[in-house]
Amino acid sequence: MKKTLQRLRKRNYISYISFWIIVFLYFLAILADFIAPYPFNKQFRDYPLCPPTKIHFFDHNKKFHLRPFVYEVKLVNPALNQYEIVKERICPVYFFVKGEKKKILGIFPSTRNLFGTKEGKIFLFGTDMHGRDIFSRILYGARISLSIGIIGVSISFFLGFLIGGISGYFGGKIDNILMRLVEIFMMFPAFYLMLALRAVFPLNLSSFQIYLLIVIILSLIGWAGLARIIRGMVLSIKEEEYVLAAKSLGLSSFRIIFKHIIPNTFSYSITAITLSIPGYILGESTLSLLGLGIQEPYPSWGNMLSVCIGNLRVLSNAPWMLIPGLFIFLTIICFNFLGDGLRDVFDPKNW
Amino acid sequence: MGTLWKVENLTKEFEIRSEFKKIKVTALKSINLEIYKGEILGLAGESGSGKTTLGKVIIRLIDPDKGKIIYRDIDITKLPERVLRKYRKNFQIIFQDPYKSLNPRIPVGLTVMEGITGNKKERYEKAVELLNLVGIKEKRFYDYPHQFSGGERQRIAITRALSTEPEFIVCDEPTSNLDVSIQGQILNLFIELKEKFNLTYLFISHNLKIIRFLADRVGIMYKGEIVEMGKTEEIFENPKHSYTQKLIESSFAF
Amino acid sequence: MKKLLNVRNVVVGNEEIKILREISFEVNEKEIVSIVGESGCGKSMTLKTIIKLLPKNLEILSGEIYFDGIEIVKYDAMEKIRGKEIGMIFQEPSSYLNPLFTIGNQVEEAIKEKIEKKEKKERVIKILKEMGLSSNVYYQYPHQLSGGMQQRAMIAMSLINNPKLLLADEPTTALDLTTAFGIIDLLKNLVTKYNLSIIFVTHDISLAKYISDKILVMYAGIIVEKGPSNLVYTNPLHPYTQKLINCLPEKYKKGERIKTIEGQVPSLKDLPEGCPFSPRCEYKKKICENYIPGEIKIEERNVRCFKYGNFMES
Amino acid sequence: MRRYILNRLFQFIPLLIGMTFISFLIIQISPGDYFTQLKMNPEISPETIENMRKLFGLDRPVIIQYFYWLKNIFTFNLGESFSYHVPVSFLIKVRLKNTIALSIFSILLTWIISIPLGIYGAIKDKSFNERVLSFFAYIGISLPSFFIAMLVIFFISKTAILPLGGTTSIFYENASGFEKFIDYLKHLLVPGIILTLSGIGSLYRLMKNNFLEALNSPYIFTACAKGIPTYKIYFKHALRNAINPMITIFGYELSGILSGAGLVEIITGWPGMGRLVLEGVLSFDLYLVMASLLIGGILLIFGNLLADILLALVDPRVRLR
Repeated sequence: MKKTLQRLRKRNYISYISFWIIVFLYFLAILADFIAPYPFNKQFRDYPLCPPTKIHFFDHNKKFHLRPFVYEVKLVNPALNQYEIVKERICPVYFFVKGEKKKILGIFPSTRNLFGTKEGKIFLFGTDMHGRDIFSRILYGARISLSIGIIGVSISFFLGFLIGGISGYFGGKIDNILMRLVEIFMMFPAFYLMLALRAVFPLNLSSFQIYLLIVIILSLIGWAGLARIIRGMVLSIKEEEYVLAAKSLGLSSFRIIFKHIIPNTFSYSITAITLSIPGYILGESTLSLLGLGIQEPYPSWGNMLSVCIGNLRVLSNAPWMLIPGLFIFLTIICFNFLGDGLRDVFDPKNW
Repeated sequence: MGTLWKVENLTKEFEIRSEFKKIKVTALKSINLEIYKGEILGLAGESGSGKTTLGKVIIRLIDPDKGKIIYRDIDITKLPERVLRKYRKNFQIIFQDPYKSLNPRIPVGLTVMEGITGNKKERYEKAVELLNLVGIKEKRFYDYPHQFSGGERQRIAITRALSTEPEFIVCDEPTSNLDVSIQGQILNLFIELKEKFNLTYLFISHNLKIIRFLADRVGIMYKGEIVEMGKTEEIFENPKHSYTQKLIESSFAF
Repeated sequence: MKKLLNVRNVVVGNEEIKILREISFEVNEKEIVSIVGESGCGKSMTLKTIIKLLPKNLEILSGEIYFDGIEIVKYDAMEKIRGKEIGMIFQEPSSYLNPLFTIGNQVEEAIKEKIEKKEKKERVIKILKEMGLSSNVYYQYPHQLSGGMQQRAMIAMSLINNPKLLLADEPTTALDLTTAFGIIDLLKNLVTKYNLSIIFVTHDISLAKYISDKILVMYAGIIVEKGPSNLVYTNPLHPYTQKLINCLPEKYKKGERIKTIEGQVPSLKDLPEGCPFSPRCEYKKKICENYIPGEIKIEERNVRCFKYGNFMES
Repeated sequence: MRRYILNRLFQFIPLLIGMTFISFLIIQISPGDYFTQLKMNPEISPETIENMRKLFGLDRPVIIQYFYWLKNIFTFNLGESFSYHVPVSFLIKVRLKNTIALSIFSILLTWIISIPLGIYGAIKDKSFNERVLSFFAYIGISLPSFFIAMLVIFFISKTAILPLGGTTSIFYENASGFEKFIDYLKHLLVPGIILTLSGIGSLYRLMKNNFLEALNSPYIFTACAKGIPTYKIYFKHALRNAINPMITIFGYELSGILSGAGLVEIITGWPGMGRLVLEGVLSFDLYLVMASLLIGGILLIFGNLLADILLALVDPRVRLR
């Protein structure tokens, strides 16, 4: 792991940075309770569609404040969602400020937040129509969007490895049948298949059920491609002369599979996994975006964007509503960079 | 000299699948062959003559369609892999391309150790000893295959084959990817090892000059059949089959 | 005999490595010259230098190449010479032929003169026949031909403009013995029929002796010995040539040990400072480790070795 | 050649059967059959329901039901939509046309743009311009298509240069044929551009890599050694060889395009199959959803077949063996 990172750093600095950005995003998601200044469902009825709060060091008298502060804002025109700052109300930003009661990681009870204000409100990315803090919702949404990527890919990879491995190692009729099955799954446009599978289940499910459902749907769609890749890999490695040589040394099939075949698929599969995670993140966002996935009030990056569909007024008056999309983009581009970098690094030719 | 291997009526067909149809290619057409203990049997022929397939089928890296393979009076044709594994240590193979025949992710020393039995220390010492024998120093024990030159890799592949203390080795064009100056070193090594370990070789090559230099007996293969077989000097001095004549003529024209 | 090609002190490489070092040789009209050596010694690179098709990271650093009155190193209209005056054939005809076009199309395209399509076709079919192929090959695609036929088609393609020089880069190595033999004889016959000179690259010194008038032996980017084929083969002067010939298994009887060259060909990235062969040479002296020997002329031959001349004592 | 195409057709039959079976299976696993919903509708008489039950063989064992369903499908009886109360086939016919128009439009546009860019990138490999292009390609690949759609809509809403939503303007009714066509095209433009933007990146990269690979091939060296002009080397030898793998991946690309089209349709309000499926899902209109899924699959099969035929036309190694 450490060696891989060092090589990554040397050969492909962008993917090295991408790796750390991804780690940082997961870190944010895990510690969302602590880092987010507000709970994801806390509605500030007086602040609908409030623009991002600016953080200042100088007040309007050009006086420098060592502790950064924000101004309190006031809704002046509810029809057009126009806000005005109240110049007199300077609200300093504090670290480890007291907030609502919650359990960090679901275990440690705490009332402290990483940062916040004692008076006034701090909305780093603005608020949505219900006056909920988008920054906090993005952090909580990251839990869903990012975890589905990992869990979904693990399940499909397990299926893909099993089916692709069996298909490649045994060959013949089994291979033929399994590969036809894979082709059938690949012959449906993924978007249609995703919606069709979703259609089987009722629309109103509990949020946990929906989460599971999304994972299952995405894995059902994703396994086929991975199975095909792994089958091809096993098929070619099986014929490699070093595998034949190991066989003629009289090694057991177990040893041949686990010492000679699987390690040689690792690098390739890690790359394939990395490059397919964006697909799962996109799948979840798409379903949630269309209102078929994670339901309000629970946030996911996808459903936070759903107000933007067909709602030109929101789009043009409150462009900060698009920020969750930027996070999806950032995550995907990092995974893409990382995948490309890993492909480079794992190639024995480049050692 | 006793008979080590006896092959009867060996036949193998391959299926090549194309978009339209399955094409059957006959790689081996009822081959009969005996290999005596302690000899070097040369197998010559052009590409596609089935010589490599024959080498692999004899030690059952590929299963034949028809025929019998008898090793020291044991019919191993139908033995399940589980049982065959006991015997596998007795016969080894060395491949043509030393760049493909070593696992790129395993240090060469460990590759050699895989074939040796005993406790860890014994295995290590034996591997070092064998590597020394072919001229690979102990300090390179944990190096990966890509850090070695072609000639060195072929030496390592030979060491791996020797590690199980075999009595028979199939050498499948072991020098044809090597430079002339390295080829000489490897051929010498084969001769030395044969004397030292009492080995029997099936030496497959398209290069008749090497076959004449090395082999006691020669089989000439053409389109899946052995068209002529006999003592090396006899074949080269007095080839009977027209294909053998043509082959020898074009090989020794220069 | 008229000189066709004259290569003078050519150095090829980049800041890091030198692939060819001070290469000098001549090719006369209607002559076959062989370049012999092991992999990575610069044989193919010499051909690519003459036709000026070096890989992007390499360039001709110094030296001159005169071809038929033109100085090629400074000449910048190579398209006029390539295919017209100098033809080239390769080791693996299957990958050097474009799989998507018919043989006819590919040969025809090489014709430089502006003539009518029908005339072009006739000319192509004529030359295909001269190479021992049927006229049907005109309509066929590369994958429908055997290796030997592909190589004949390649030769037809390179000779369609009646060039003066043919560069042959191991044209028989990938072929079967019996097929290769046919190609070699074809090439030998072409010399008189087409007034052609050939530079024939091979790793097989016996083949070189068989086909060529002159042999150049290369080692690590240097021509260590050059001279008439028979002399070089029967009485080699350079220690490397001697040992190379001594390596051949056909020189030995059964049961003998081959006298090998110990060690390995050095990698071009870390060449020894002096004579590149010195680490493997039994005659090595101090001077060999520090200086690269220059050419010394002995009995119609040029050798680069300190063994000759009076350097060894110093 | 004819044999090759017939063979490919023949190979698609088991695929097709498998696809119908999976579509059917999805209906089967869904809890309760859809008549449970129909029954709640007071407008439909119990007799009608009973008749439909018979028509679809729902009183028979599952496997028999499948064959009933299959038979109905081959007679283009895809069932009746319960939310629209019209045959599903009628709904699909209207929407399919729009989806195909959108897909073809964006495929053409994507290829027209990315092929020359790919060639340029390959020829100028590692230059500054190429690096900029590749950087943008990376961004294009990583931007979700719905996000691109939102950005484009945001831009359009600010400038209002193109119509948004639907296929026609208000004046459509009394416009001439040509005007109707132009109007349709105008409406097609926004979803078409969005789909193109989200597809260009990957296609550019593929084309660039293919062209680079072709340029590094031995036969290009031969062409150079023959002394033929550079433009001929690029546009005859390299281009032909670089295009072939592009045709092969066309099938996979098509899957992505249909999926992308579905989503873009929904976001931009283009009435295509994608929106139909979503409407079906939201109203639990299972037969509509499954029929759309099947049609989507069949479109893909046709796309793949087309790619196969095209490849055989341009590649003698496939055509003549």
